[in-house]
Amino acid sequence: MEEMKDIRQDFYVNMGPQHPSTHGVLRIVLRVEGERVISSETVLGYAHRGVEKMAESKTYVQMMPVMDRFDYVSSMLYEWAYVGAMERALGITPPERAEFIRVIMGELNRMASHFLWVGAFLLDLGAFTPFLWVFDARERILDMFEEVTGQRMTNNYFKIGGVHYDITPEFLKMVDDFLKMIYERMQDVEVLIESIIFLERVKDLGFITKEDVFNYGLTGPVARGSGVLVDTRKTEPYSVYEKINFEIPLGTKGDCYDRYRVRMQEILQSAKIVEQAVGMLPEGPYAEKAPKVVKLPEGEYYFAVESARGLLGVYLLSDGSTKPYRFKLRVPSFANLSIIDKLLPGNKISDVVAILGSVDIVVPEIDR
Amino acid sequence: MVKIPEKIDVPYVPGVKFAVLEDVLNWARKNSLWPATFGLACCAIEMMAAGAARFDLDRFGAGVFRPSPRQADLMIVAGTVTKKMASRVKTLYEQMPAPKYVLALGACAISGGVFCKDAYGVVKGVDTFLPVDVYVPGCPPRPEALIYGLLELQKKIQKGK
Amino acid sequence: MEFTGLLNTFLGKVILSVAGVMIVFTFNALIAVWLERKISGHIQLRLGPMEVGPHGLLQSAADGLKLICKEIITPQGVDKKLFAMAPYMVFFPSLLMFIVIPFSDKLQVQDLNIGLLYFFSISCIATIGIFMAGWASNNKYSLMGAVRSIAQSIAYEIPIILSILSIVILTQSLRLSEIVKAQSNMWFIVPQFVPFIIYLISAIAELNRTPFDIPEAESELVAGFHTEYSGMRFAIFFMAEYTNMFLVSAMATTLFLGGWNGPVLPPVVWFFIKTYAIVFVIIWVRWTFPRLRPDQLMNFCWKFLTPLALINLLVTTFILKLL
Amino acid sequence: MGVVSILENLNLEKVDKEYSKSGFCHAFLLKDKSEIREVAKRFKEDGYYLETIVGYDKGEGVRLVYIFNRMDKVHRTGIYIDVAYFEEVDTVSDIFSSGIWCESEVYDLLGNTFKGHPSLKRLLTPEGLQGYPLLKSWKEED
Repeated sequence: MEEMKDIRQDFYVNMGPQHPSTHGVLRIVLRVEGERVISSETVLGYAHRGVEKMAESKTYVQMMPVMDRFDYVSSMLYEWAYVGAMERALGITPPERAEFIRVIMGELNRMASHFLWVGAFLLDLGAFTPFLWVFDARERILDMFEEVTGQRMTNNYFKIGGVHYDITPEFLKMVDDFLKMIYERMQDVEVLIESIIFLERVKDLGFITKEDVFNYGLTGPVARGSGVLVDTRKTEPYSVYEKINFEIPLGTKGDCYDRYRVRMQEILQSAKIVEQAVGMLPEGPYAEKAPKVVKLPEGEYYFAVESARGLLGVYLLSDGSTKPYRFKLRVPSFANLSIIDKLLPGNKISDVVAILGSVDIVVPEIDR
Repeated sequence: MVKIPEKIDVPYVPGVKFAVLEDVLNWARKNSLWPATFGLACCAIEMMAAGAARFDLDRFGAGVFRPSPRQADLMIVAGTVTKKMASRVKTLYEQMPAPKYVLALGACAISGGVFCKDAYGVVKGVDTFLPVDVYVPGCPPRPEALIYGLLELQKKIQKGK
Repeated sequence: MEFTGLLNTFLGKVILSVAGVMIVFTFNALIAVWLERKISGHIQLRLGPMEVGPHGLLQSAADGLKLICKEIITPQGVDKKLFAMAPYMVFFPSLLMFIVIPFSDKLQVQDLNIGLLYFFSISCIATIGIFMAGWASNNKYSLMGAVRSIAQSIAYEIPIILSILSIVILTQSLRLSEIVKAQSNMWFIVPQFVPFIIYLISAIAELNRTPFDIPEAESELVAGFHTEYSGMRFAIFFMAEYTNMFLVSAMATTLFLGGWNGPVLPPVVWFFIKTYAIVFVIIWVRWTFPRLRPDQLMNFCWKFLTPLALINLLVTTFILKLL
Repeated sequence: MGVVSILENLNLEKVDKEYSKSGFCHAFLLKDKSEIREVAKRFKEDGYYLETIVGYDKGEGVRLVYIFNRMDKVHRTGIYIDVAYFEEVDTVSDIFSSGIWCESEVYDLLGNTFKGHPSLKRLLTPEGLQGYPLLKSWKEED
């Protein structure tokens, strides 16, 4: 009897470019058997704007506002990387006060990004209320940004040699109120989030081993969730991070719950950093005299910063003119997402959503 | 032959609102615009902020974000429409049932925004392939701007688009 | 006078009861939707509908009217007859269930002697409607939503029946008015608290509401079994869900909270107060918990709820034998 | 320093880089392109990870910059290799899995194919885009 051909067709499910829980326009084609995922293939490019080609026909200063539009949730950290690369090339060191202002703004931006992540993560698991509770805390941070930089999200606040405007006393008062409020607000949010259903849905899911971290070049909370201590603020201290003491929260098992716990503790760590930075804020100028026409001397310049998602590097190659010869971004989400095709097979469809949420990606940052 | 007057002038009686059926239907359409969750880039975060606690879209009945385009009647194009995504946006628009409206949120949706000059992957404005009703400028526009755009759309619907 | 004569003729009773059911049904559809959006708003630190009427009262009217005049799309590759019939298959059972609900001692459409059995057997038909919707709309997400809803509804039928069985043992009858009369001095929630909890949990599961809303899980299956439905067809699914919510809490009041027994106020008012208290609890649960995974949901039902209901049944009969 | 000891008896030409000026601790120009896999293996054994691959059009060919780095302390090392346009390069994706997407991106934007790459495809650019955008000769046609 000739061998029965396997007539079962493969059932492809398209978590398509428009899907409530892909955090933007990412498409994952899942080969599915019933509820279980057999294999998955990620399709990128739906938010590809071709900015690296655009950068080659724009001057250094014209590219400044575009830097906020990659990872719009932690936009000031992107500005920091770009400005840091140019300051390294021109040999300009910003004054002490500007450095502390940058640390305050960067850490507030990291908290805002983690707030948005926690809300979106719970939204993927089906709970709507934590999203709005956490967004309320994020709105307070956006008010502070608006107070100083004039813009809520894409603030274009850093410049070569410092920052555009000085911190106002009103801003410092807002920061103090926020820091007083944030600690018990995090307790409320945790009590609301950590219900038994959440723990069941998130524990022992999407394991990332230490070996994977090195193999896939993962950085940020995704790597720290597996216990690998990688944080550009410690390994490659830039600006005034040596003067501030803070620890790096580490996970143990590397499952979705550890990544969640790492990010929640990072919010409290960033609050501690902001507290110390506001305490140590010196008087003095907030910006260095920067050249009108920015011409980087010939050569390669690279500056890495710890963005909310991992190591963010800006690579500038200049041929001495006012326009970069080559501009490249080393994006943390690009590396962090590459492990998805290894994590997803074997899980159920509702787990796919949880794992993708725990890896915390921003799609326009990946597609550039 | 009785000459039918051009415009039926309805005597104003306080308290009693003469509602031609169309007005009632427009009032209903205006007050329950269900947006499709359709975030592309930065403006999606401001749309979420508009739907969140502080600038609540639900006050105007527009807070029910329907995931499937079949049940939505307002498409807020929030973010950069890239060439690879343009065909998908068009299919989504076609999947929405009639009386549907499009609100172009942000400079990228209106004219390609920051990327309009040299970025090869960006479609310069969503109105090149979609009929847009309301343009909300800004990069990203504030949640209040989105709500103002929504109110303008409601006025437009009330007048009968 | 011929007016009262008309009342006790058969035709008069039919017309009156149909009118009564229609009034309660539309009143509930408007109020429950408004209630859900306002309660979810206030739970989430925001206001909910405010602009449409005073405090958004006309909001659900606007939604309903808009949905009526939206274009009804029948996608191309769809099984036309099933696709059109599915929403009505889900909607009519909830209307039929109104017959046995004892709003007060006099206000009951038909006091069947097998009222309880009738109620729960009719409530299973909705699941067939959901499966028809999922299968007919030729869409991967809908199919998965439909398959999940079948598994969930069948699983949660068992604990719901077992939990009300202990009530039937106490009252020795399936007639709802007798069950309510038996609770005049002590509500059944006191001796039967565990079945009340089991009933509430499996009722939420029957309604496909969070934390058991895996058939139309927004974040996974786009919109589950009603992804392809638009306009009035989707509105019928929407109304069926809120009517079922009212009916399930009405049955909970009748069985556990002593129906229309209450000290001062007229019985009907007591009935509605208790029902909408349980509706509030169901809405409250929806906006606090995340969603369960399908296999966890099944384990929870088969390995925890059903054994617990059986044990309770055993304990009740044992105590009854002792007394 | 560890790096120099790892890469001995490979014909590399050291490019002097000063960290505070350029962000690179070390940089080497690899003359023999086929040795890139050997370099990647040695870096992998010593606990480095492949941060990224930068490719740019040098005018008469394409230069690929493989950036390796450590996770505990910064040791950013750039390995340059010069290849002709559309030339085939040995892949490192079976050594560093992060290479799979980095190399697909280089292929997508610059046109260089990679021998032994599991799934070489155009990653980011829209379907039907002719040519390779990051080459200087490429012009946006519409």
